[in-house]
Amino acid sequence: MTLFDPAWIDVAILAFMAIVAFVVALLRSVFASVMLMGIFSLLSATLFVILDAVDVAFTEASVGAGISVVVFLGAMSLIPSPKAHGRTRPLLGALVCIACGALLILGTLDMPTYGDPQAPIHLHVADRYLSESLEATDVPNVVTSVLASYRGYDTLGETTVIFTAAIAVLILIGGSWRDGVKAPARADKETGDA
Amino acid sequence: MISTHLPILQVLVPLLAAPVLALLRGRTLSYLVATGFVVVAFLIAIGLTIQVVHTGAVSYAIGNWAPPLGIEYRIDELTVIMLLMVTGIASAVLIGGGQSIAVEIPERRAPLFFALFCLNVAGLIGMTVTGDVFNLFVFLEISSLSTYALVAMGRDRRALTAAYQYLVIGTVGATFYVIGVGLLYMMTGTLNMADLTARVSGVESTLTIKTALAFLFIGLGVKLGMMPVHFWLPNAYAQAPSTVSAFLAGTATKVAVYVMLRIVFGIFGIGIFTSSYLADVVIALGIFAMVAASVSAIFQSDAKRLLAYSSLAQIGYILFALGLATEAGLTAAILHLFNHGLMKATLFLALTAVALRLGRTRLEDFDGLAQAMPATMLAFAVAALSLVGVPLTIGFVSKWYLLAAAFDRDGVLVAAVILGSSLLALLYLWPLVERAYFRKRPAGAPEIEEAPLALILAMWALVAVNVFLGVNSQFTVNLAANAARHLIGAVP
Amino acid sequence: MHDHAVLRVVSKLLMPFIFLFALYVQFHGDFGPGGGFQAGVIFGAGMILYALIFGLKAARKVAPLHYLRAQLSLGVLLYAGTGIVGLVQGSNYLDYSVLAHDPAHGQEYGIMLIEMGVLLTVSSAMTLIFYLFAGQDH
Amino acid sequence: MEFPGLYNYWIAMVLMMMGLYIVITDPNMVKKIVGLSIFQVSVFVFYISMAKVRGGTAPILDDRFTVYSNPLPHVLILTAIVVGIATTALALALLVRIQAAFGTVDEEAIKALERET
Amino acid sequence: MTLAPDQLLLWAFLTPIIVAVLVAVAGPWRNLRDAISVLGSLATFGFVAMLASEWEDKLVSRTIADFLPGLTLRFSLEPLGLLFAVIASTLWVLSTIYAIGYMRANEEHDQTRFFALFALAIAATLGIAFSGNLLTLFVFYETLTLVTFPLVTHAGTPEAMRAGRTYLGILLSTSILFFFLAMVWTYFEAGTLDFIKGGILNEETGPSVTLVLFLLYMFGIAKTALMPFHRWLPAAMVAPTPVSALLHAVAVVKAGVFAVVKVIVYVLGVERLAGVPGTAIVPVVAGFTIIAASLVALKQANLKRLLAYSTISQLSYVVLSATLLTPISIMGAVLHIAMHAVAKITLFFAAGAVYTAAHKSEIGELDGIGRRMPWTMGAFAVAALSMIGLPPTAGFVSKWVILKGAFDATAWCAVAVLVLSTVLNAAYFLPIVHRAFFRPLSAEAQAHPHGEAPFPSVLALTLTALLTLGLFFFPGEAMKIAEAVATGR
Repeated sequence: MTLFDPAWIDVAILAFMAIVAFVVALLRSVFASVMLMGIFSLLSATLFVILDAVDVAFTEASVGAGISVVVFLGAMSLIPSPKAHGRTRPLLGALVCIACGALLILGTLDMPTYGDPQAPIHLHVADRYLSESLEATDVPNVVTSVLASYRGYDTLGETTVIFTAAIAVLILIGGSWRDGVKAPARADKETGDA
Repeated sequence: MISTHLPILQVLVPLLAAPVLALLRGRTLSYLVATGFVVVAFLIAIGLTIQVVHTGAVSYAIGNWAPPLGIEYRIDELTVIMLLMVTGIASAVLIGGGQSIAVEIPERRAPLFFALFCLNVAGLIGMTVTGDVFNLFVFLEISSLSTYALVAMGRDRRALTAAYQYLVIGTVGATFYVIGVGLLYMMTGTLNMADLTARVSGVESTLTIKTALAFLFIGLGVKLGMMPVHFWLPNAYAQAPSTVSAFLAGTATKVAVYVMLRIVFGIFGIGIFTSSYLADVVIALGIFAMVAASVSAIFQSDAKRLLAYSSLAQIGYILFALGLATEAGLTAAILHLFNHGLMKATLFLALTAVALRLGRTRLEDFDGLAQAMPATMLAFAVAALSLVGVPLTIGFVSKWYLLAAAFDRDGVLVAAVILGSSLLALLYLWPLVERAYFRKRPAGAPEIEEAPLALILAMWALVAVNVFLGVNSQFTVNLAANAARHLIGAVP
Repeated sequence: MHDHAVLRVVSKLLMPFIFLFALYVQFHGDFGPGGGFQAGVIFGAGMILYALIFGLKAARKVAPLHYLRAQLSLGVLLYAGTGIVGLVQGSNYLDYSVLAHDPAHGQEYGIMLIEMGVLLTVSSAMTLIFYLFAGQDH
Repeated sequence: MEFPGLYNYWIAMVLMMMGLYIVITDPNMVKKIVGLSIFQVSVFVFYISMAKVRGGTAPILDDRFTVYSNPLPHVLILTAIVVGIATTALALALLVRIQAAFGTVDEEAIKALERET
Repeated sequence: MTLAPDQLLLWAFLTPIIVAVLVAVAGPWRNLRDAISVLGSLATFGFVAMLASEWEDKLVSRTIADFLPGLTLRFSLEPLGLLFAVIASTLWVLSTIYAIGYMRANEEHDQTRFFALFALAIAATLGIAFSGNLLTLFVFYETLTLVTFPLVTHAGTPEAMRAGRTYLGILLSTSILFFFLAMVWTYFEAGTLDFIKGGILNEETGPSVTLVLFLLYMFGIAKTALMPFHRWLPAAMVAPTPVSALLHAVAVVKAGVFAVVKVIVYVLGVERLAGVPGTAIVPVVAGFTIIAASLVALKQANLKRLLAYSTISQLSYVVLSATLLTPISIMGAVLHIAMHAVAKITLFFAAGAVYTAAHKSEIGELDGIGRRMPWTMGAFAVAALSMIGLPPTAGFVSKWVILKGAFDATAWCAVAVLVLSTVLNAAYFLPIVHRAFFRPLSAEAQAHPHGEAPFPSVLALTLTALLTLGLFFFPGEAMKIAEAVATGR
């Protein structure tokens, strides 16, 4: 391992991401958290480029750092920032997270190492995509051919997910939902239970 | 010719209903369209059942890409049980719930509501038929997202927080599932279930594969309402619109259990399940749930919440049977999966009728209801007795197999716990029946009439199936036993 | 923001390029990074930018809500419909090989069509979601 | 174990848990969604790290290269990103409604309000 | 009409169900409705009688449904079941007649519901009697509990509801917790639940498991009202008297002891049980129940409650005798099921008749009532003699055999219990008879003149009293059946 091992870049970016995540956890300001979340996404997009996932990087940059932040800001313009408040169940949360993280790290010690070309993941299906897809689909971008053809059904599902989300947002805050706000308030008293 | 494409049509029909519905205006039209699509889906499920019973498991390669390259649909006995249940209950809920939806959902949102409902159905079916672990995640999200929105449609403002709570924990659960899939993929290089089955056995001894199992288990545990990660469930069931509660209670958690069966037994196999102590954990969680949730149910003041806790307890039974990891246990788990879905859907449909007429479902609202709504309350009473495990209903069949499975492995004590918990079921359900039948309507209570005919028909259709399969359980028991045998035999 | 002349002019100039870029991403997806989803997001971002600069009202004139809603559905229908063509042609669902004489060409057509469907749904969904959040009166 | 061994994975796992920690403990419901996003993005990082092959390039076939990274996780994560933004949008829409109904998005305050009714 | 025996079985079972449906339909026309009840009960009696006359040694059976794979809902006829069916169907005819008089005279509400459920209860009872395996028995046992619950709570008062909850709570919880558990366990051990002479357990089942199963059955079948699970029986006395009469002298309680004998003879096996140490616990508990219930009965001021405790005590005779595990004692148990039924129903009929005619339910109010209601109190006296076990009544016959069985088993404690309880029985029954016939009417009673109860009621109770006497003089058929059960033909 040399100082100039390209792997350092990954680790550096990941370290940056960790710092950002840590700051987000500490921050009280929701607005700043959202901005940092955008930066987090952007950092991850950079990392994805380094890790050869250009399509994912492109998408993460436009969605995570772009649309997502815009939607957050749009929502936050309707939701006033509340005052500072202590954490709920900080100990329990920490315990759960540490246990989960420990399980995850200790449980994966015998995983194939990073970048190992002989890992099973690269040998079975993926290998066939790389060798067969050009002939079968005439599309040199394997990600596209897998996305749209081999696993095109997943992508139909993905489109349906977006469709679902749009419909859901529409039904929740579309049209004249405010007219309905008063009615539930009355229903409240009738059906209230502890 | 069309019969070879039934597997994909099973998902496509409700899935395509959604964009069509989103283009429509008006309540009546969208109601009819949605109901039509869902009923067609039910008919397809029946066709598939006939196909599977006659010719055995069916495989369908989407895009004509041979698995594991492409995504495969795989339908066997276990799958058709779930398909029948999901589409059947969806049909019953839509057919019966028209009037209730009309009251609870504003006219302008009706088409979108039905679109979400169909998406939910499509998502659950997609989870059921798929033979690909990642495709499963996609459909899980379709059903989850639509569920969150549907729950939020409840009339009380607490429906919103219930939906939010469900969204957060549901997303965490789904992400855990994705982590598990990642680890699994890392070790095997494939996402196809059948292929995974073959390849997991090669890396069975690695820690990573066990960690993968743990994460898949927790992720699905959240979705199926496993105690102690259950807390979204009572709120969601209690606050959602009545028809949505009826549908969810009958299907959503059941499909999650089904997926767990598929993954734990279909992919990992009993060896890993039992050697990693997970089996014991599952048994313990199951027993904990059947006792703790039943006790909680006794103290509820709202019937919907009460039934929600009862669901948690019943899921405890299923988990327990699943944890036994024997053929008898799996048979019992699968049977109860189906049977409980049927019973709970009936009970919630009855509550839909009550909510429609009274606007609420508190326990005291049941006083004297049997006089005003005799057909509804009789259906409720039969389903309640079934849940307790009274003979000649499917509840008894379930209980019989559960006990037999318990005897097979753990002996008398556990069997006694199961029976004790079914007594608790009596304790929390009986007050409702007693109030309905043996109390008078409070003075000054508004005059109410019987539930609409469609709703009664839907309820009684489920009750009829309940009693028929309770007296003559060959069909379901054989399907379940075959399915269990296949699951057990999946990995030698 | 719509009283800043500079912003208005610059964004008006930028707008065609954004949509052009979206189309490039859409059709270049076969050869490089990109595809229907990314293009849809860029399309949506373009609309959002337009709405931010010229106001929601103006944006809604360009792309009314009910139009977006229709487009949202049409995208899914186009995607699923492409799959059904394969079914009707006697193959399995989502098999594009039957779309042309040469299976590989069929695949290409199929991929193009479904990416179009993705574009329609994603762009309208993004715009729609932004509209709804931005369009709430406080 | 040769560097970088499993470091990438480990850091990604730590990132996941930081996201999860925010989800569990932050009382602000908007912030929880931020945490959820961080959690999910970290999982994406984990997946994409799995896909990397040492010395490989992006999986766009070209005569100049012979070693490519694994395209399949990329495809999966593209889907997952979409699911993520869909969830976020839905959650925020819910929060807008919650704000309107309760006048706050603070978990504790809402619990208190719910107990009152 | 020539029906094959298995068809007769089915028809005997189906007739009450049809009656229930018809009664529900004919509800508004009460004469028609009551006529249907009577005719239906006669038809059922006819079918059972035909069965009895045609029945030979060969087993008649009929599968109704494939309930669970390997386990069917099946009817089959054997001597004990036949005896029980004969008792139930005979007494159903009489109690229907009686109930018509009672319900009309007391202007009870919801009579249609009452008669429909009454018929269903008989259907369930016949289901128990005919059951060909333990599962079928269990199914109808539970059905009987559920069907009779609305009858018990017929009054609908808070008090009745409380009593109903006790009734349902004890019966359901014991049957689910113990009976069901024992049944599944048995199935697990034996692989079958069919009733087979000598039992179905195989050699692999050890004595300790057998003992646990035995205890689970004995306490799980709480319809025997063995202490400490007896409280449902006095609680159920809030029901209208015809219900108490039929259900708590015949159907429900007899279903309990019937099931106990069935289990001992056909599931666990008498001989196997005799070889298991520790089974003596049950006769001890039964003996305790006999004495304790009799002592409680002594203190009762309410006539129906007294009868309830008397029933508890008498049921334990059957359990005691059956669990002594000798052929003669089994025979005694079987006989006592029949003999106690006719006498006890007479007593309940009489109590109800007194309530209908004089509106009296407390023992202290019965002074001189025998002179105003000679038929009723005469029948009462006959039945009381039977309870004590004195000739010339049916009770003497069964008690004699039970005593013989106890001697046979050299169970001296049991003999002592029997003797002591006879004394106690006399101590609480004879004063009532004495009071009714030999004390003068109270001043308050003289101010309210009344005669006998309505004719149907008096007719019914006279007939049952005659039956009580008749079974003393002609016990042959009953003896034959009991012997068949005990000796295993």
